[in-house]
Amino acid sequence: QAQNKVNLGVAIPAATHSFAAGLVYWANEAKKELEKDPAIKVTIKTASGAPEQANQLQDLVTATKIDSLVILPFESAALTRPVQQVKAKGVYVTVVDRGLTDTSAQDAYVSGDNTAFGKVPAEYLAKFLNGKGNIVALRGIPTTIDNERMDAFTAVMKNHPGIKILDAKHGNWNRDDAFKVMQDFLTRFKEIDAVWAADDDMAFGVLRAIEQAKRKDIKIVFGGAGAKSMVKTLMDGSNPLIQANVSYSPKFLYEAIKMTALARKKGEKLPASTIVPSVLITKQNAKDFYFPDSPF
Amino acid sequence: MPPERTEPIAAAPPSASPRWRLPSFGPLLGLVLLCVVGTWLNSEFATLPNALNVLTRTAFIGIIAVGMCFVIISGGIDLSVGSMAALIAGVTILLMNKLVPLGWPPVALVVVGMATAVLLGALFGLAHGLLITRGRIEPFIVTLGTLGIFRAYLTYFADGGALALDNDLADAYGPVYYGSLLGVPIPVWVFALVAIGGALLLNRTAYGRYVQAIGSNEQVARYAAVDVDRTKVLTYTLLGVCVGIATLLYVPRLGSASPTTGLLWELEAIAAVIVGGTALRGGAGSIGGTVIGAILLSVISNILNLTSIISVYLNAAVQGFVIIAVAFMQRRRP
Amino acid sequence: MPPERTEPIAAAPPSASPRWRLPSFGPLLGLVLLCVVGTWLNSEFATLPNALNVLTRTAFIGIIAVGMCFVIISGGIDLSVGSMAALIAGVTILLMNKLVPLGWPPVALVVVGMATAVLLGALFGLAHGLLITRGRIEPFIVTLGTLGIFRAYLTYFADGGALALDNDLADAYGPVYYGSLLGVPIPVWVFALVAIGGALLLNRTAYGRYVQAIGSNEQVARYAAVDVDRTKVLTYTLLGVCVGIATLLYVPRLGSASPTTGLLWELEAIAAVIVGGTALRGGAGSIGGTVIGAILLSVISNILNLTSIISVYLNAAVQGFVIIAVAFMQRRRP
Amino acid sequence: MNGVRVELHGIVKRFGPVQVLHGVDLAFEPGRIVGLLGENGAGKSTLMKILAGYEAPSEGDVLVNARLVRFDGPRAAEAEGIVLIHQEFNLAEDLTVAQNIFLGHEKRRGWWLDDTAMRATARTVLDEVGLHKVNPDTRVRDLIVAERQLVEIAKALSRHARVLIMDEPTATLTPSETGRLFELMARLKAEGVTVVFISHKLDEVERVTDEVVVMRDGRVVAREPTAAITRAQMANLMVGRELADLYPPRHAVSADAPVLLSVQGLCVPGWAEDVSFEVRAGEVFGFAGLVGAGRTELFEGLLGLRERSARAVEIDGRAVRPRSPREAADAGLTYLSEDRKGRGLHVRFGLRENLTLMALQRHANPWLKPASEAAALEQAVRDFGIRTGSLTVPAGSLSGGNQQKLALAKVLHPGPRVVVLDEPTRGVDIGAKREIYALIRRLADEGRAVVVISSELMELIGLCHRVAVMRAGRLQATLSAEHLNEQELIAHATGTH
Ligand SMILES: Nc1ncnc2c1ncn2[C@@H]1O[C@H](COP(=O)(O)OP(=O)(O)OP(=O)(O)O)[C@@H](O)[C@H]1O
Ligand SMILES: Nc1ncnc2c1ncn2[C@@H]1O[C@H](COP(=O)(O)OP(=O)(O)OP(=O)(O)O)[C@@H](O)[C@H]1O
Ligand SMILES: O[C@@H]1[C@@H](O)[C@H](O)OC[C@H]1O
Ligand SMILES: [Mg+2]
Ligand SMILES: [Mg+2]
Repeated sequence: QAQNKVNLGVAIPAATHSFAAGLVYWANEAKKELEKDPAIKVTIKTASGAPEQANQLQDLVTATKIDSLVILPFESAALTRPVQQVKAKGVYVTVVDRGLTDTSAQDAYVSGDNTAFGKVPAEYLAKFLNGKGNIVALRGIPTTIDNERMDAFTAVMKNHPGIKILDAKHGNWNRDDAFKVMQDFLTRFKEIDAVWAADDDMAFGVLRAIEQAKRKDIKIVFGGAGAKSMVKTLMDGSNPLIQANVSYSPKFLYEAIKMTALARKKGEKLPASTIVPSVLITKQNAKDFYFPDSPF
Repeated sequence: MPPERTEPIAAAPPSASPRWRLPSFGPLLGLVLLCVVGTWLNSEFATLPNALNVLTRTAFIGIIAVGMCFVIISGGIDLSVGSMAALIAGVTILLMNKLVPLGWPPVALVVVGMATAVLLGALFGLAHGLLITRGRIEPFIVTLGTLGIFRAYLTYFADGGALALDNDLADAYGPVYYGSLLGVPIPVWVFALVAIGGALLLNRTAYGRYVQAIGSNEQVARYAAVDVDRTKVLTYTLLGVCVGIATLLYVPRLGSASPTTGLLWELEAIAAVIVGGTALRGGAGSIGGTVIGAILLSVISNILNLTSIISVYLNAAVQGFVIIAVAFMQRRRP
Repeated sequence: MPPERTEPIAAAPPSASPRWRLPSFGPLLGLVLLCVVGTWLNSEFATLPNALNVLTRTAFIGIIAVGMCFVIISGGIDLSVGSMAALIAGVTILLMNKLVPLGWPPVALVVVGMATAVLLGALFGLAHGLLITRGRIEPFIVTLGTLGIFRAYLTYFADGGALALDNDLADAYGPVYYGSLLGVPIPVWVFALVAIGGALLLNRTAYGRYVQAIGSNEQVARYAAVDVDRTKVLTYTLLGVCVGIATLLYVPRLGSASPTTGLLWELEAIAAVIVGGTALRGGAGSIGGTVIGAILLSVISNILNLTSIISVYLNAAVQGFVIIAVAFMQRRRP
Repeated sequence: MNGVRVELHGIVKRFGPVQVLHGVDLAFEPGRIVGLLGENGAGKSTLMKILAGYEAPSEGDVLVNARLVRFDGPRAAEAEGIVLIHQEFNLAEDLTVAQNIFLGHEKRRGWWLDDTAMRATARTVLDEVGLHKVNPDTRVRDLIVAERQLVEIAKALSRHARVLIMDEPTATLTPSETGRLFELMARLKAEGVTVVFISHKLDEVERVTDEVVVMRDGRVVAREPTAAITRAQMANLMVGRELADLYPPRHAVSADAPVLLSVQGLCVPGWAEDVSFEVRAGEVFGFAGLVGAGRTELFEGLLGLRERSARAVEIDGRAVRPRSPREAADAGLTYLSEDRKGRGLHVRFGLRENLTLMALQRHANPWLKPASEAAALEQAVRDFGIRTGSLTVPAGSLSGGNQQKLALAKVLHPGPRVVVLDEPTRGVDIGAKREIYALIRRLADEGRAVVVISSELMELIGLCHRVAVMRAGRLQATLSAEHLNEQELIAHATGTH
């Protein structure tokens, strides 16, 4: 079988919070492993904005002369054209997580499941509360994925008229912002049964705010994405408020890079779409989602 | 010419005594109005716990803003404070965690950590001051540079993720943020002390006088044998110390530091100073105004969190409108 | 008057005439050094395609920086340009998408969109100018306020997500960013035109002289019968137009606008101006320096993209060090 | 108190390629008042800045009591008792009067500033210079020019100088303030202080000094006991040739000359009340008054720079209501401010940029024509006798008097029909003064209306067809040429008529 040389570029958002740090970590893991093979070269670029990522794509093509690209677009719509340009130059493109608005610009798509990211906690909480209770929600940075998650969450809750979403505000996937928002939720609502913090970083801030206010009405805090420390808490059962989580591991990037590199080396194609499901994490399966070396 | 004819020179138009100048009217009025609106929108707003929450979370920015007020009055600027806070938090956490195996009592480690925070702040501020005076580089550029440098190093140390404080340490350190004295949270006390200290320093010491003189007219200050370079270095160092103090209060809150820690604090701190009535061009300003400015900015987002009358997407717009409106109330005379 | 009293005027020393001041030496030297390093690190750096790539992507910030240069020289500041660009992009996209059902040829829609972008920019700039002059509010506060307002409204229009340009329109609009003329990409042409126009305006028109006069000493300018308010309003409007032009080039590139569009562009644009040797306090400055400053900032990240010798976490640190180093080379004389 | 003897030996000063002092030797004995005279740009201020530690000499030595000293700044000179009162003010505008007086010399009690003591001392020195009603807590920003000058003097007094250098302290003062200052100088002299007095007002020099030193082109050309020399001789020594009559002959204004400026019932709240006057083409109209009479503010109000109201204002026959100097200039009126540094010139700009700023359109088509601007500058340098080493220096590096000439050239550049000159000869040497008088006369003869606000009564008397006297914001009297004399003017100005 033909053994091609592979010059692969990886373009991902910069490590501005834990999840993104996980991406960087997994990308470097994949690079380490793949580059044991002298025929494979991996170049990783991180961007702190859509235009910067578009610039990096140009530079990867023009100067680094990549033949394959794995990209987690900073933003779906904004990167669609730049990726199209890359593909037009004959580069094989795998898109991860945030799909392009025009799928013809990609060769393969490996994704997390943002709908499940909102649906799984909604269903869990509905069941946990027996269809009755008050929930407050903390959303991420205003983005398409945040919208997908929120929509999935509220869609489930429509079926549970006894559950009331008191309010949902943006905690921006940030511990500090989540802390403040939660403090004010606690001031404002005297009866809260459950909190959905759509990211574990935010769940962290929420827990601190609850602790400080010494509030006993809240029975559960549901985070998201399966951050290392939260999975650990779950495993140890060390915080009664943390009972479940939903997986959304940055490790899918690692899979995507490896799959792409190996397939390219063999001259094969990837399946057009691979979905890495988001599943419920509980004390039972927690250890499968625990990666102590990753920053996430 | 007959000197006995001299008319006494008429007094200049009544001018407010600047020595203990009250925080100017505009921001105070703005704050009061805002509080009225807040109470009207949600009765929980006017409760003591909420007030203490707001004051406590204002403490970080407020303390930094006090230091920033000096820098701005001296005619300078510091864009790096948010990144500096993040790096100080990160290094402090790393260090404390590293010292755990020594088996010292946690409280001792916490004290070491707190001292480190202040020391680091002072060192970073000193570096700014020296680059600006000896290096003769614009403050804007120096601190734009270190803005990137500080945050990059934190990200590097944290491997892009979060640096979390060891659990036992976090427990020992917690009271510094969560504890109270006479019913008032520790950060509020510290904020008050820093503000009072700042006001005394600015208005009652030669150093404070020199800061104002330099900002008003550097050449005049130089001619008056004010040691301009030394005063500036001190001013940036002082701001660094304020950042250190803010950080040592911040660390116990979440017990962690990440690349998003302190993001945009520089803008908030500068905004607090300017909303508080200090002019960006320097020369004069008030610590009282700065404190009110900082509180005012927190209160806006507190009110937004306590209500849902407006799309969450528009929060920033409301803040923008309020800031402009407050500034309009205290606008300069023609 | 008796001319015989006049002393002969000594031959003018090699003059520091500010009219056609060359971009000062520091940034230029910095840029050249950086290019040498770049070539040495990666031979692809010094190729024409790479150079054109860099210039093309500098165009947005560069064009905004030209407008910003006027505002800073006049003694003002505009923090809102990034948010303004985002909102303009969003509204333009919304409008163009809305017009699709009319069945006009895509090119016509694109022209409408481009005109809208410039017009909106001018309107926003005008609003800033009026708030600052008539409203007598500090530019820092006005534009800090609109920074929040613009971005909030974009987020609102985009429902928190992204606004994407209709596909057919995107195809029709694409050439504005991706097309070339005589081998040079359109955005580079536009950038060059804006820069040349800006330089002429600043150095060769009465308006440009007034801008410098106001920044140097507003009071003196007012007494010298300069229409200070009008000039300022014009200056902010001009910056708005520059933002509009930058945006109309930006839209075809990424074909979308979202709450993160244009984030921190204000800092980049101001940095380009200041790195280019214009003082933040106003009064004098150079468009040439600004252009070099903008290119220099892009080149740093280009070089970082072309090499992997440094942890990605430290990119921002490298940028910080380079900025400070460049500033050091052109530091003020004591 | 024991005095000090200071000596300057072979002082040379160069600014880049331009040499402005050529080996000056000079000694000052304690307990004497020495007048330092010289044309604008002769090097007086530069020499004194060297003596007081503000500038370092390029060559030469400074000796105090026969001891060689090297000042690394004004503070070092102050330690030797040498204090300079600047020609251009040296005050931080955001600070208060008391804060400025003690800047760098704060009184302390332990760590803290002793503001009470400083305010009290400030009060005393302010009283000494006659600023009885100025509160030490007033910000300098809120003071008028003459008050700032007096604060500068008060500040110097508080330093207990043994050598006190006054660089044109009376340029903005009216006769009564000047008289008080002279009493003060006499007292200091009696205490053994050396006073160096720089002034272009030769009558004052004659009145107050013991001897005069005359400089020309960076050299000392004469030193004489004041009693041994006449004013005319002083002038001749400065200029290097005979000076004819100071004031050009007055031509009568014809009764049917059009009224170019008509002001009816102008009020500037807090400053001027119900002021009405008319100025005809060809007329020079003066404004006299004490410091604080409101003359400056009256015209700032007229220009729209202050809140004001008026029944009617006509410029060049058209009813106008200027809201800014721009609109006034469009209507044909320009104004020269008394505050050269704060309102008159862009000190960091070049001479050319300053000169053409008020009439830039004339040099644009629409592009600015540098050649045309340069030609205008050469013309102005010739017409106004601006002395400068080079045409490309920033305006701030001109000597004080030459800055004044540039400022004057600037407001006349647009060719206004009506021109208001506030202290037009402030800091200008006697030779140049004569030329400015001739210029004012020529402007009038060309059919313009000229308003001159001046603290120098002789100037108003010598120059004007009519003089209006203001007191406490009101027009007290308007005297025509035949009734003009000092006693009359002072009587109206002080309200003792
Ligand atoms: N910083 C400077 N740079 C260049 N030239 C200077 C500078 N300062 C003074 N000069 C020049 O030195 C000469 C002497 O100036 P100086 O101010 O001493 O004159 P002066 O005798 O005080 O005049 P005036 O009566 O107008 O105040 C002038 O030609 C002036 O332009
Ligand atoms: N009617 C008034 N009542 C009280 N104070 C007055 C009045 N008019 C003027 N003043 C005082 O006089 C000062 C204003 O002086 P102004 O500049 O108007 O005087 P001027 O006539 O222009 O004098 P000059 O130009 O000679 O300094 C202010 O300090 C002001 O407080
Ligand atoms: O950064 C985001 C992460 O925090 C969230 O949980 O999932 C999506 C990511 O892009
Ligand atoms: Mg002088
Ligand atoms: Mg006056």
